[in-house]
Amino acid sequence: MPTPLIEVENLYAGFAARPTAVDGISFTIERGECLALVGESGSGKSVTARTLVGLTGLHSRVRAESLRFDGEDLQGLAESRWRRIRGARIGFVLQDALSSLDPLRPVGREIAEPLKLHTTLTKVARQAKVLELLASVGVPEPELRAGQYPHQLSGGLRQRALIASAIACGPELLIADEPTTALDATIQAQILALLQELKAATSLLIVSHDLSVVARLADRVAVMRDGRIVEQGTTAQVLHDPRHDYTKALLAAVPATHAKGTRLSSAALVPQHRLLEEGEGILRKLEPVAGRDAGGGAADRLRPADDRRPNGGDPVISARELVKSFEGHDKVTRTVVSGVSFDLHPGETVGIVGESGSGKTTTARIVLGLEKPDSGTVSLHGRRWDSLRPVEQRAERRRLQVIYQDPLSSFDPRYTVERIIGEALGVIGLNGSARRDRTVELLELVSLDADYLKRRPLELSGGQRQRIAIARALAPEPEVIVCDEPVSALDVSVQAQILDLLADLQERLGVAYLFISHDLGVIHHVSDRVLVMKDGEVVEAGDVRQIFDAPAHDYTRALLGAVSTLALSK
Amino acid sequence: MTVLTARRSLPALALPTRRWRFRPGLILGVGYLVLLVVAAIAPGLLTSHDPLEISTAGAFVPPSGEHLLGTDQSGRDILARMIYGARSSLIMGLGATAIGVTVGSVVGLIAGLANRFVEGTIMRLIDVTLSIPDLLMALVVVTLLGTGTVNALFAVAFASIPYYARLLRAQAHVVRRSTYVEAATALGLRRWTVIRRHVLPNAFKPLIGLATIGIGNAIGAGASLSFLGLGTKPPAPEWGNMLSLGIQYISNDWLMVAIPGLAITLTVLAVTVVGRDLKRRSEGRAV
Amino acid sequence: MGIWKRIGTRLVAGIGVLWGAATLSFIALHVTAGDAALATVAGDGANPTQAVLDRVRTDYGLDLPLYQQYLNYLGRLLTGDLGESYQQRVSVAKAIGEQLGETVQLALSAAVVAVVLAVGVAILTARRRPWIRSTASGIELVLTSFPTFVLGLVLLIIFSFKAGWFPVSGNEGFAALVLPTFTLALPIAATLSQVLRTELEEVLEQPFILTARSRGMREASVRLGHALRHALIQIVTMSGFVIGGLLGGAVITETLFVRRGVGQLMLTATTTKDIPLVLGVVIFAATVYVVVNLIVDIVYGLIDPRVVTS
Amino acid sequence: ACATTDGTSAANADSSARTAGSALNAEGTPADGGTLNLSMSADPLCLDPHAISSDVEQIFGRILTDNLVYLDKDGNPSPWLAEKWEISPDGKTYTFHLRTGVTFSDGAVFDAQAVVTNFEHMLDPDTRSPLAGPYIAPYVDSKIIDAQTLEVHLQQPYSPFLDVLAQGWLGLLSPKAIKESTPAQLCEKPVGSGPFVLTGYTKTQGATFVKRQGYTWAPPLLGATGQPHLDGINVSWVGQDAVRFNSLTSGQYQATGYVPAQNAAAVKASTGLVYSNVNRIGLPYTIEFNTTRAPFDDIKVRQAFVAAVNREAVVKTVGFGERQLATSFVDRVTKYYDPTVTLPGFDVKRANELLDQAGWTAKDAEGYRTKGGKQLIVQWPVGQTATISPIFDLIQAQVKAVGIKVNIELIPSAQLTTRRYDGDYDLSAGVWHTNTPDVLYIKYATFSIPNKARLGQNTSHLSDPQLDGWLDQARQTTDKVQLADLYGKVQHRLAELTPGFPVYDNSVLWAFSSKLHNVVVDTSHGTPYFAYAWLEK
Ligand SMILES: Nc1ncnc2c1ncn2[C@@H]1O[C@H](COP(=O)(O)OP(=O)(O)OP(=O)(O)O)[C@@H](O)[C@H]1O
Ligand SMILES: Nc1ncnc2c1ncn2[C@@H]1O[C@H](COP(=O)(O)OP(=O)(O)OP(=O)(O)O)[C@@H](O)[C@H]1O
Ligand SMILES: [Mg+2]
Ligand SMILES: [Mg+2]
Ligand code: NI
Repeated sequence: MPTPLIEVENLYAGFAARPTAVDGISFTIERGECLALVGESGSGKSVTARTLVGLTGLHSRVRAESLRFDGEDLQGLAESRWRRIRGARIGFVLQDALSSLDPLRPVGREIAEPLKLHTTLTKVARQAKVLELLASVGVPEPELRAGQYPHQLSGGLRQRALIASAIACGPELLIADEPTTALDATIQAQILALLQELKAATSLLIVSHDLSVVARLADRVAVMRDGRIVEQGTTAQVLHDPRHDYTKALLAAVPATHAKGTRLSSAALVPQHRLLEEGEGILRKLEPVAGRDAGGGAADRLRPADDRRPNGGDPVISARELVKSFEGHDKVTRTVVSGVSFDLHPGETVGIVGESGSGKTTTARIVLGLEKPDSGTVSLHGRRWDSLRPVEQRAERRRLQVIYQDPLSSFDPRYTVERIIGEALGVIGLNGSARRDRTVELLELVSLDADYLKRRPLELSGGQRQRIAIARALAPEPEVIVCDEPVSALDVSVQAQILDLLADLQERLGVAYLFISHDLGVIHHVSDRVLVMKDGEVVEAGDVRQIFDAPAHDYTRALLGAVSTLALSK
Repeated sequence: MTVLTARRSLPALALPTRRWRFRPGLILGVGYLVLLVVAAIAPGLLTSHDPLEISTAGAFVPPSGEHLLGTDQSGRDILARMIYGARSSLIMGLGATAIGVTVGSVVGLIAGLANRFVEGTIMRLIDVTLSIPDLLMALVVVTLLGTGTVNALFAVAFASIPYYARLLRAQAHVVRRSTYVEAATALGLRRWTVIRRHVLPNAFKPLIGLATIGIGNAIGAGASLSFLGLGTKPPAPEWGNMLSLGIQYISNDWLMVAIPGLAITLTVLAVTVVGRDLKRRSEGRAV
Repeated sequence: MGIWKRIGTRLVAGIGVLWGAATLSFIALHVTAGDAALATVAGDGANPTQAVLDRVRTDYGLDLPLYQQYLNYLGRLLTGDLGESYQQRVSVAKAIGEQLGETVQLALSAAVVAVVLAVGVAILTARRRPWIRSTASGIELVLTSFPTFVLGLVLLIIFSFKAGWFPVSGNEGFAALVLPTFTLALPIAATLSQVLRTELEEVLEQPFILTARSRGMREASVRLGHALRHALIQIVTMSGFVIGGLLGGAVITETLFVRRGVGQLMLTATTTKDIPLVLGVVIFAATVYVVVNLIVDIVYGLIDPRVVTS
Repeated sequence: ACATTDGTSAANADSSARTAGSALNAEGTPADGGTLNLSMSADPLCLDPHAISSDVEQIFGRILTDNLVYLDKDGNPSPWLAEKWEISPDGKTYTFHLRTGVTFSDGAVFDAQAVVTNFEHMLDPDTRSPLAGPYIAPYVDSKIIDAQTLEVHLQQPYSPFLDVLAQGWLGLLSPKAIKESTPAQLCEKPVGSGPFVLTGYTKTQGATFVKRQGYTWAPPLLGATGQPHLDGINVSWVGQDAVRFNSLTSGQYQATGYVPAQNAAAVKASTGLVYSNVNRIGLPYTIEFNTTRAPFDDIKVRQAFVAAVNREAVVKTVGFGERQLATSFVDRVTKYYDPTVTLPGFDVKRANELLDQAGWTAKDAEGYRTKGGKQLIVQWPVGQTATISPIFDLIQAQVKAVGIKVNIELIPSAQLTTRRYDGDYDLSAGVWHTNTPDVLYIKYATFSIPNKARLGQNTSHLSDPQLDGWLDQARQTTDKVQLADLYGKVQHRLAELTPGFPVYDNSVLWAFSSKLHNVVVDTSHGTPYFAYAWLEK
């Protein structure tokens, strides 16, 4: 029996701040095989991948009973030996693909670097090889692209350039850490096709939280949680006949397979999640404080929403013919949003999908009054809102809240959770102990507790931050929440909690959502109606089922066609 | 350095123990600064000598029980002069930095928050002041106001204003465009509330680190002014002054250079060590 | 196209800065006490006749109303005439020109040494073991905080008085340049390397560095080939500070090492109220400032393609 | 070959060299060749001796130029380029008989016309002469009798005329150079007839001189003929005292001027160095009162101030044993110095009494005296410099004991000059070195009080008819007995009037390598004269 290409036994890896990032795992990768590591965010997938190239970093410690590449012990390997393996025999594609290319160098030089290091090719030969590689990963116009800088390339192109540089020397193993996050569906599909092609010649280690990607590529799957491998087996077995509770919960949490109104998260995923059990009790506390004038409509919104009727009644927000253009650095004016119109009714979710740069965020910002449209109008309850003076706008702002795509940057880094939420509560005039009590209630509402009051944003995990952002958006008791990619950075388990929470709130409070995402599964799950945007225009709009089942526009069809769902791999 | 067997503990529990890690540097720094402050406020507590009193023992008396660090060229007790000089030096370091930082940041913030015209005007003015050599600025200030600790302080402060102003403007720009400021606006807070709560404190943040270095620089700059004859008025004791005078007598008594030199360096080190610690704390980082 | 336009606006702004600097200094010099004509001929130890004093006053137009003097000065400035030094009695251009060589030599060598040292130290110590970093940053702190003249004196005592490796003073030869260069360069290098290290440490955390390592690049190449360029952006950004430090430090270095140079010139010119000479130095310094900023702008674009093209 | 002027020679000239005129380190057989590296404290920024007042000119003058007369050991004029002279009985006409065969280094011939050109250049306002011109202020015109004979007419009798002609600032320049250059050009390239020729001058850095081929007209008193021994002299300006001192010990220079007193002991202790400390003719280092405004318009306050100052202690502290306590208003090496003058001594009790008498009886919270609610405070503006003398602190501290507050103001030199001429100060300090007792006229005659129409050096603003009479008379006579009497009376009267108080006799401290031999100390200003100095190989 030939030795496996990678042999890992009882691997431990850790950092000062996190001593057991990887907590005794074992796996092997055979030649020509593709192993996928899946699991919770922070479970140690990337660290595991990095131990294989000896790049866990300055303050890390790695120990294993066995850590072998092609029979060679990687532990205590001399730097010079390592250098002969890295790049030459193991190609590595980092998780943060978009920032994994040196921004100050043309991509061509980056791709040529491993060639320069590991081959004796002349400069001319290297140049030729670079173009060949770019072509082979499906980059159009390789000559042009090789001379461009990363910031001049789209995310998909960057990702491909990175893969090109990783496979430049024809490695025996390619490690690709989350090769498709942050890419929209069409580009994601292209990358997956590329990897599938590579599989023929190279062994693969794929790290991903996207199970549909795994389903398409992997021969075997290892499920990680908390630094351990909880389950390992063939792809078919793990995805279709999971043994471990966590795997089961993970699979259940994939939103695309669920229609709106079904729950995604389960107790196994979120042991501390109390919303499901106690949700009603907590929500009841959200009744308006007696005697306080919460402004028009507040009492209405807070009644249990049994008579809520999406698409009925007057829209809270109506946007008409929004147009916005920006002047770029090159002094060329680009129209980013052009003729966008839609209505958003109480208790309704309107999803916006579309490729990167299609104007989704800009539309949202116009709606929020953070950006002035060049033309077009936004009305709040039928009243023009965009043309109000800032002072007048301020009075209405609390009705419209926003969850930023990147919650961390939307928090004042000096503020504690208590102050962040407290500030939002201050807007509706809540002070003193009342404010504090309500803060705790809100935290509980997003399944956190008073322990978190004194934490600063940096001391929270990604999911926790996201939930604080939601709690802040809820605090002023808004009628509309604009959610800009609220779950893009999260693994399915955390994502599930958030989506469920949003659904609950809508159910009970009648909040309307403008929900932006490039994840069609998520959009499918949350939306009542969907807008598809491309190049600043709404190319298609309609009921979620209608869009997903019978897309009318070519672009929508392309988008949907590119989606790889678990179902597809069955 | 990592113990792999340790189980993950909650950060909230782990923090306090790390925050109070024993750090001799910090303790020494704080101790030194406390001593300085005492010297500045009540120098009489630390020495019984008069810094201006000409000793009967004469000039350049080597260290002895009577004069712990010896006497200077005029027969004055060096230790007493060091202790009494702490006040001017601290005033120079803290005062110049305080003025520089305050004026600089007000100007910088106005530039950073105002419209383009105001900003452009302020920035060109700052360019003008930056383009004039610091020393000339100092000379002009000293010529206008005369020499003396306070005037030298103004000279040093004045020269530092444009640097702080530029920093603050850049910082205000960054903060103003930051998502959290926008988020605060989106909450419906007043413009001034947003500026007060979020823009100002965050724009000031990098200043803590810079200002601690600035204090050292200011003491050094004050000493340099003394070296060029523009510093403190005699006979008032001031470290920079003592240093530049000491150089003349370096072959007679090297302590006259070494002592004030050491004091300045230690002050800067202490301020920096403490300042860095403060900065870390203000950022809420585990120390 | 963009870059030319930017240079154009920068130049216009630069001329504005020059005018502002000249005007501000003109006012400052005139409001400060002291009679320039007296200072010119009747300083310590001089016993000139009244005729001499009167001649100087009329020769230099010091008897005219201030606004007239200002307009005359601006008028001459427009024709490129900086006037005549009161003390030296030669054209200001010549007086500065005579001193310029040494200052430029010193400033350039100090700038080179400062940058090389800063880059070297930062590259060697960034993201290394804690004791290496704290030793380096401790030394840097001491250097930044030490008054230049003390540093210079310490260097003099050690390397010149005691060891005798370098001449104590003078302008001649390479050896005479070593100590002043280091005196001037060390504090700047220390500040730069602090900034650089922080920057480098940030860059070395970047995913693209990890990627470079994953290609089998040696550590030195990673630092030199990838990280350094990013750090250079910082140096370029800090050039204003560096220039200021060089000019300011030059005065003291020149005084201490008895080198001729613009710094010395300015110091004496200011205390003796040699107004045209001071203004000449100001205009010179302001020009350097403007030009350096302009170059920085261009270099910035060269180092960081994102600036120009994005 | 040449011999030393004088029998007295000393390897370590400390004691003997307190008087001028001797040659230092004179033993050994002179050797030709070598370049002397000399370090000096400051660049005068102009080398035309007529256009500057810088002290260092006294040395450059002797390197670059020759004078009409040379002062002998006793300070009497002796021949140099003027072989002999006659003075008319009314003291207003001087007839000079000039030496033949003297040429300037640019080839111009030294003759009567050359001297006239020089005088006119000194007096030309365009030269901006701060010393040379003013020293010959009574000059009216000249009559050239023949190429070698010149008759000079003065406005009024001026007995110091010959003395001042011996000063370095009045060294003679090539008439050709004077005619052909602008004042600025002459500053950069003065041409003289002296033992060395200027070959390079880099402002603020240094100057180089090479020996004048065929130079044979040194003062006969030097007793030497023939060319200088040194090939040349390189002068560097090294402003920092500590640096200058150390570069001497490290051997970078073979001679340095203006050795700080605090380094004298180290120089003396060093076997490789020769030390010279020579007193200067003129006003000692003197602290003067502004006698025209309160509080020093009251002589009692002036006397009290003097009594409150312990001059011995001050001199000891600032002089490091290298300075002599001044005993009169002229330095003890000055002609007609009167040793019988006694300056009041240190007497705190008397100081207090005097102040009480003057009405400054009350004391404020700080312990300073007051009168009519006004504090007894005096302003002392001082030039900004890094090397500020401890003398200010010391005196400030001493008079504080009797309740006088001294406010030392450090101000830039431009401001200091202006305030000096405006009379805006209570105390001022300084020296005035020249080579004649006429310094007393410059410092204390009513004529010398600066006013709107005339600059002057009477900084105490003392105006005393009796003094004026004696000083005028002294200018009119060349009779030694009469002069001694007049200057003696002046010195006694000054001690009485107390326009200020002399602190220490001004002296020039020099140090050379012991390899540098036969450095003559010039009587005129106590400075070294390198015409026949030589370097041991
Ligand atoms: N350099 C480091 N220093 C300290 N802790 C680290 C470091 N790198 C990773 N960790 C921690 O190790 C744990 C595992 O991280 P890892 O990057 O492997 O997670 P992951 O499974 O890849 O998660 P994700 O899906 O979010 O990428 C995390 O808790 C992380 O915070
Ligand atoms: N302030 C601005 N100045 C100039 N251009 C802008 C500005 N804001 C957005 N743009 C440009 O407008 C276009 C649309 O941006 P927008 O953020 O709305 O896209 P998006 O659909 O949200 O994309 P993504 O999915 O990447 O978030 C982009 O090309 C962007 O570069
Ligand atoms: Mg990862
Ligand atoms: Mg967006
Ligand atoms: Ni003089």
